Amino acid sequence: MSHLLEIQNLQVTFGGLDALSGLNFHVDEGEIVSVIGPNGAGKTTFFNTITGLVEPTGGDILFQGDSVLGLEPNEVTSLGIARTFQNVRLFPNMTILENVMVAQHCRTSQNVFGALFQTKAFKKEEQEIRQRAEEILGFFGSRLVGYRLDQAAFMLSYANRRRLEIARAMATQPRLMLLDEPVAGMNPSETAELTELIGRLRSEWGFTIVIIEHDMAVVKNVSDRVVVLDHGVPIASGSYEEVSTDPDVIEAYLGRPVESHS
Amino acid sequence: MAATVEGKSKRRTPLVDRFLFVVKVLLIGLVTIGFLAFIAQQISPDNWFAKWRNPGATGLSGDQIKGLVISGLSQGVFYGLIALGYSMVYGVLGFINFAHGEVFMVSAYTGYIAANKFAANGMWESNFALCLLIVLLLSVMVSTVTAVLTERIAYRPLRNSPRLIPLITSIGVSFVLQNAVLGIFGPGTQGYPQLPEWLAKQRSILTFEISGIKILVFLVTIVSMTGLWYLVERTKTGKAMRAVAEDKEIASLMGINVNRIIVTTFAVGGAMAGVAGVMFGLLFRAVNPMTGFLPGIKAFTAAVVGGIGNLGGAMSGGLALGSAESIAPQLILEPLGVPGVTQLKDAVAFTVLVMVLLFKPSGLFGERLSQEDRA
Amino acid sequence: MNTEISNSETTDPSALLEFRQVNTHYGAVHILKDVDLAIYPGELVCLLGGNASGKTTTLKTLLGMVTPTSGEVVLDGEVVNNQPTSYRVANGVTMVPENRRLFKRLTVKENLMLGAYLRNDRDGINEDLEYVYDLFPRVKERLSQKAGTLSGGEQQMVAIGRALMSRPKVLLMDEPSMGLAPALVQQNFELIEKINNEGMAIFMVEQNANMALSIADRGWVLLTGRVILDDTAEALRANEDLQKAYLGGGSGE
Amino acid sequence: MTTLPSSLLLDWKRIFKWGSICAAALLFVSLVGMPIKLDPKSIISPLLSLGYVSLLWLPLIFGYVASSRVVLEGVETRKPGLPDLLTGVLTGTIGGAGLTLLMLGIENFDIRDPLINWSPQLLEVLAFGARDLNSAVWIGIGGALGLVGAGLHLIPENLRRGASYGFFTVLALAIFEPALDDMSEGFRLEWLVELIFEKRGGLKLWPAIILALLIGLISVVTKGKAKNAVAQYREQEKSQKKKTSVVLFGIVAALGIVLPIFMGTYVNSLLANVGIFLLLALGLNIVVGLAGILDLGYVAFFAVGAYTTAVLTSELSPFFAPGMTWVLSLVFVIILAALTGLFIGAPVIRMRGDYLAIVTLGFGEIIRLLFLSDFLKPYFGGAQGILGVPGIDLGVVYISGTDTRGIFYLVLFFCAIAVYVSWRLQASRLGRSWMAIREDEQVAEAMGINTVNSKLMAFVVGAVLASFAGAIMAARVGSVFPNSFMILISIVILVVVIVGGMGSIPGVFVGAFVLIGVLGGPKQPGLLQEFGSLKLLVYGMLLVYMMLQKPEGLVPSARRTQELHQEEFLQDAWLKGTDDEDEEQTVAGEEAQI
Repeated sequence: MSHLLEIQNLQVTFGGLDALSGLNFHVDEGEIVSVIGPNGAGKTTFFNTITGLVEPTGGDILFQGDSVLGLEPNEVTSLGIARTFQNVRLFPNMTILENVMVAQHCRTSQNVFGALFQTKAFKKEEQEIRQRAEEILGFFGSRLVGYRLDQAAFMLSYANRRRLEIARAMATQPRLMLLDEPVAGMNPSETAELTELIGRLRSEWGFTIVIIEHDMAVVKNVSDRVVVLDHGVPIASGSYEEVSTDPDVIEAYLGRPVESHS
Repeated sequence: MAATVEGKSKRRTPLVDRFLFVVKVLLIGLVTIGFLAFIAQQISPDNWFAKWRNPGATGLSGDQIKGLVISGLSQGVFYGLIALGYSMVYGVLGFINFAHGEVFMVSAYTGYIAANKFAANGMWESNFALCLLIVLLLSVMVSTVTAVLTERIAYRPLRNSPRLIPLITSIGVSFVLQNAVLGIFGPGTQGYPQLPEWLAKQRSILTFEISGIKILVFLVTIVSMTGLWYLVERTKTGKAMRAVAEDKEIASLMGINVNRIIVTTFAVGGAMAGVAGVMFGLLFRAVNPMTGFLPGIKAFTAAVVGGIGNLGGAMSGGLALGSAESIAPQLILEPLGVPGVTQLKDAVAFTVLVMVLLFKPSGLFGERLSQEDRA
Repeated sequence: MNTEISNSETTDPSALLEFRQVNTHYGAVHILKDVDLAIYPGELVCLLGGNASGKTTTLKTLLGMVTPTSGEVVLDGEVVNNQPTSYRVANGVTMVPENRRLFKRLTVKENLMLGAYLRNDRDGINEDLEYVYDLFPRVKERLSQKAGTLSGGEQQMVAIGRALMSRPKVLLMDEPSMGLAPALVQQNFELIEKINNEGMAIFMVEQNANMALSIADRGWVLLTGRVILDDTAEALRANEDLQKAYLGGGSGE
Repeated sequence: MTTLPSSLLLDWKRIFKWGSICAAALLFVSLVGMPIKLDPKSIISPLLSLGYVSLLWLPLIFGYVASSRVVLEGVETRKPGLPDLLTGVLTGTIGGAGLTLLMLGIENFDIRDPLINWSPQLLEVLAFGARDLNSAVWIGIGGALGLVGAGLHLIPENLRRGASYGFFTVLALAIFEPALDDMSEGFRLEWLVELIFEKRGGLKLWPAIILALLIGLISVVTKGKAKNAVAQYREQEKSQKKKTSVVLFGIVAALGIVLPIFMGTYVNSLLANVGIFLLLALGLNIVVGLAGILDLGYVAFFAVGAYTTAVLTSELSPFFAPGMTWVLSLVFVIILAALTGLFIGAPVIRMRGDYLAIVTLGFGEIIRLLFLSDFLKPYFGGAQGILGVPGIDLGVVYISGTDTRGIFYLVLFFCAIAVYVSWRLQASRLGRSWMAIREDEQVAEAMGINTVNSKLMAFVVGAVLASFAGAIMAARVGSVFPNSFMILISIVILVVVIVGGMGSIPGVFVGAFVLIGVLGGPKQPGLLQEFGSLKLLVYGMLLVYMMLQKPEGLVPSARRTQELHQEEFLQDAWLKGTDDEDEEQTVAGEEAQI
């Protein structure tokens, strides 16, 4: 069977600089894959290219066997790829509920006509959108529901913003979810909790997940497979144990163990 | 829960893009046909192709074409000088200072008042060079102060507002300046005094017939451009400007007084518009409160054509736009059989803006401002 | 210069940078509450704290981007409450910002020279340039390159070099490990230690408490705008409460 | 007084700063010609004219501003006292001195050449019509007004409110005099109008004083209950709020339908003008307020609507004159407007907000220039335009262009449609996608929203609404000219939307009635006809002032307020304890170490 996502010889150049040079990568249905690598190794560019925000200069991206090259970001999303952003980009002035409702845009279809004449189908769809949004928010426990539903997103704490961003990605009903540093800036207990949630995203909701992360604890806990990028090419790939002992990876990314230093 | 979306055609061009493609093809087609018809006309006015859309075509003489180029370029110089201000403010603050055209108008008005006072004393004729220098200095001063004051009053409090708010404010400022001048000096068109003979008369340079005042305009422009280039590229202030343009917070961490640099930017832009204002007055010898509006918008077009944030680009954009606006009606529209082409000069300028943004949104000479840079 | 570890109990007037009972407000919200801090020559001290504990406000107050509502900010014996950032930079304090924040479209050399923006002593500037080149030979190779094209590690060197160009007495480091790859975090801390060994006083705000305390001399812990712990790094590392609450990661704002 | 008590030390720098700004403002107002042009409009006859109001309010306001002090949380503020009064007096004095100097200047120098208002006429106004008035009197007036301004800080809050209510009542009555005069006939209340107003215009002195006192007293007695009611309304639950809104809307609608019957042609023609601009503003509100697209060429759709109607209905249309009825032509108006919306929208839709603004402005101009040009003259009549546009035959009634009441009802009907459309769309999938695009377009796209389609839809809806206004306009005026569609109109509509409150439907109503009703449209006179060419200056100043002081508008939408005042909202939440602090760390993150 073909891979859920397959990337062949992907190249991206910015003003003469190679951000990605000949990247090959794949994810299978139901996997959790971590992508790690030094700053500037092209990890976020990699996500941006998959989701159509950046046009690659060469190579191909196949999702469920079909190329997604040249598609607008919204088309990529409606095919079933959702993402979060490294620097949390919510719709800050929309309420928490609205943030999740609006993300169902590509799974719904009512337009001006329905809204103006308040057709049955329109009302039914609105109801469904709302229900689904509440269901998704309920996944994060009591933090994002209740009176918070109608609170603007900018009122949320840092950790809750990250959670809401994941909820919003879930609302697009993807098959593949791309998480860009989901625990950055979180404290240890929040990190531990989110790590567990990521596992449940797969087991309960059936998402396939690709994560970019610097926190090795998270990488170690959630991933089936780890891919290390450096200068736009994978330098190692395999289980966490294999990768973390790879001398190239230690050299380029992990550095010497911290303890030996002090 | 994971949705399955299958059987959908995945490679499709959005309708909008197809429409835009048609528009682009049409535009290019029109321009090409018009231009070819023009060439046909030039070869022989009796050519069927030339007569196809415009039976009365006569073609243009070489001198006529040269004249169009010169008048286009001299118009373009103003767009370029004003565009510098747009470009600099956009580079540093990231918003379009819609009121910048009005700064130009204010300078032209100051020039008119001062020049007429001199003319009333007879000094304008007897001691033209000195008068001109004083008029120029005075006007540049007034326009600089206007630019700086608008920054202080209207834009500084909005430093951290959403992007469109300063733009809307600047529309208001533009309205205020226009109507204040109208209220204070009256609505009529005011005339500059006569130029001395030696400046008004036509001269021949490299077979181009060009009036002395136009030569003066070009010279003054070259001098001011050189000064500006030196300021931005070679001085510490210029380096600070570029730093502020990129990251205000970090610039202030370097000890740069960000407010002062922004004021300097407005002042320099205002001074450039000031130079343009006086030159405009001398060349066209008429100003009214609306003088700044169209040149202002066209100068913005020029800034976009040249790639906003790029100073050399702003000047080249101005020259390009001026020439296009002067030449295109005769060269492309007339052969297509459009009557009264000179009326469509302004429409041509706006069409150029739309075309540039359609074909090359970063401008002809623009450095690409990536999303990260602006975020 | 010597790397002398001062005891936190001293009220030595030789402090380079000092907070005396500083309070700040953000609108109606009280952020810093009676904060006392002091940094002495040659020290490497760190400020730890959880989310919204006031770490960033502390830095902004030090640099004059936030004015305290009461209390004194003392720089080298002089009260600078009402002095702008530029004055403070000229008088010996500067910051290496979180995420480096270089001027990406300017060259490396221009970035370094902007660090010396307030200085006019040409010889001194050249001297300091040489010093930075000595510290980071790789920077010297890339002088005419646009800063945005450097690798993460090189950018970090330029950021530190740029800060050094103002010839500071105290160097502030804002979250030097935030969002960085492990190897880069390590490089960063090595650089900090190296500069500190050259005699530079360093004040570091960090969420990675373990890492920070491993190289610091002293540390403070902020909780909702109040300093709740103030001790030597060693003692802090041994503190059980702290172990429980903060060590092993921490959190940003 | 050997030692000055420290409380008497004045902040001279501040006094000088505000004083000179006040003087500059007075000079500006004088030289722009406000006192002269507005003098004919009498407020209290014969004491006070609008011309004098334009001067007198300045020292008062500056006295008030100069003597107000910043209240800092946690820092004790001194009670306002003598030093503040002195500050006010001195500020006003400096301001007044500016006018004194101006009078001396006009007497002794003649620089009328560039400054058209540097005239004996101005001098006469400044000297209150008296020939030999000492110019120093303005110093006194300035000082006195400054004192009053500063004194406002001293009197209790409710008295201050009372005074301002009284003052604004008188001002409003005077402004609405022509309208009241006109209405009185319908209500058979001529006697009341005669009782209050002088024949030559302006309130009579005693009625003015009595009314001011009455209203002032009422406001003192009610102690700002109105404000509380508004606050209460804001706090209501969603469903409750909806009910109240419906009731309020019903009342307004009923008034809108019933009142015109009692009004004369003057008020009705005024209302028809307001209505047309209101319709335009409601349309632009969808584009700018809801979708966040700053369209400066909105007038283009207005023009398309007007020209389509003119060509299809007028017998005098030069090229193609089918002579349709207005209602039938409306179908084509809708289609053509939608197509123009798509045509203009498509190329600009991917541009960044500010570029889009300028390019749409360019399109607006291109369309006007094309209508004006010789090129299209055979089709649209060039500068002469198209004449002979007939009235509107609705089958049951025929509304001619001069039947302003009928036009107003028609406009009202279309406004109702516009309100309904805005309201329904806002709470739909499309409305949410607009919101998301306004917030962060790139992310909206990454979340699966087809931003191009959503934005184009906003363009089209806005275009159709504007074209309705154009169609009505053509029938009302009976002709169309290219120069009725200047960029100016786009900008005036934008000002209406912004002053009222972007994204807020009640705000747009208030904006249209206050601005177009009182000041007038670009070419249409309002209640204050005297403003004439000065009204554009006022529009510009209002725009700048609103952006600086109240960008959310007079009647803001809740969301817009929140967008522009995030910090305050966070602080409020913090004070109320409903903010979202990160949870306290109770569990150590055992595994978080590398």
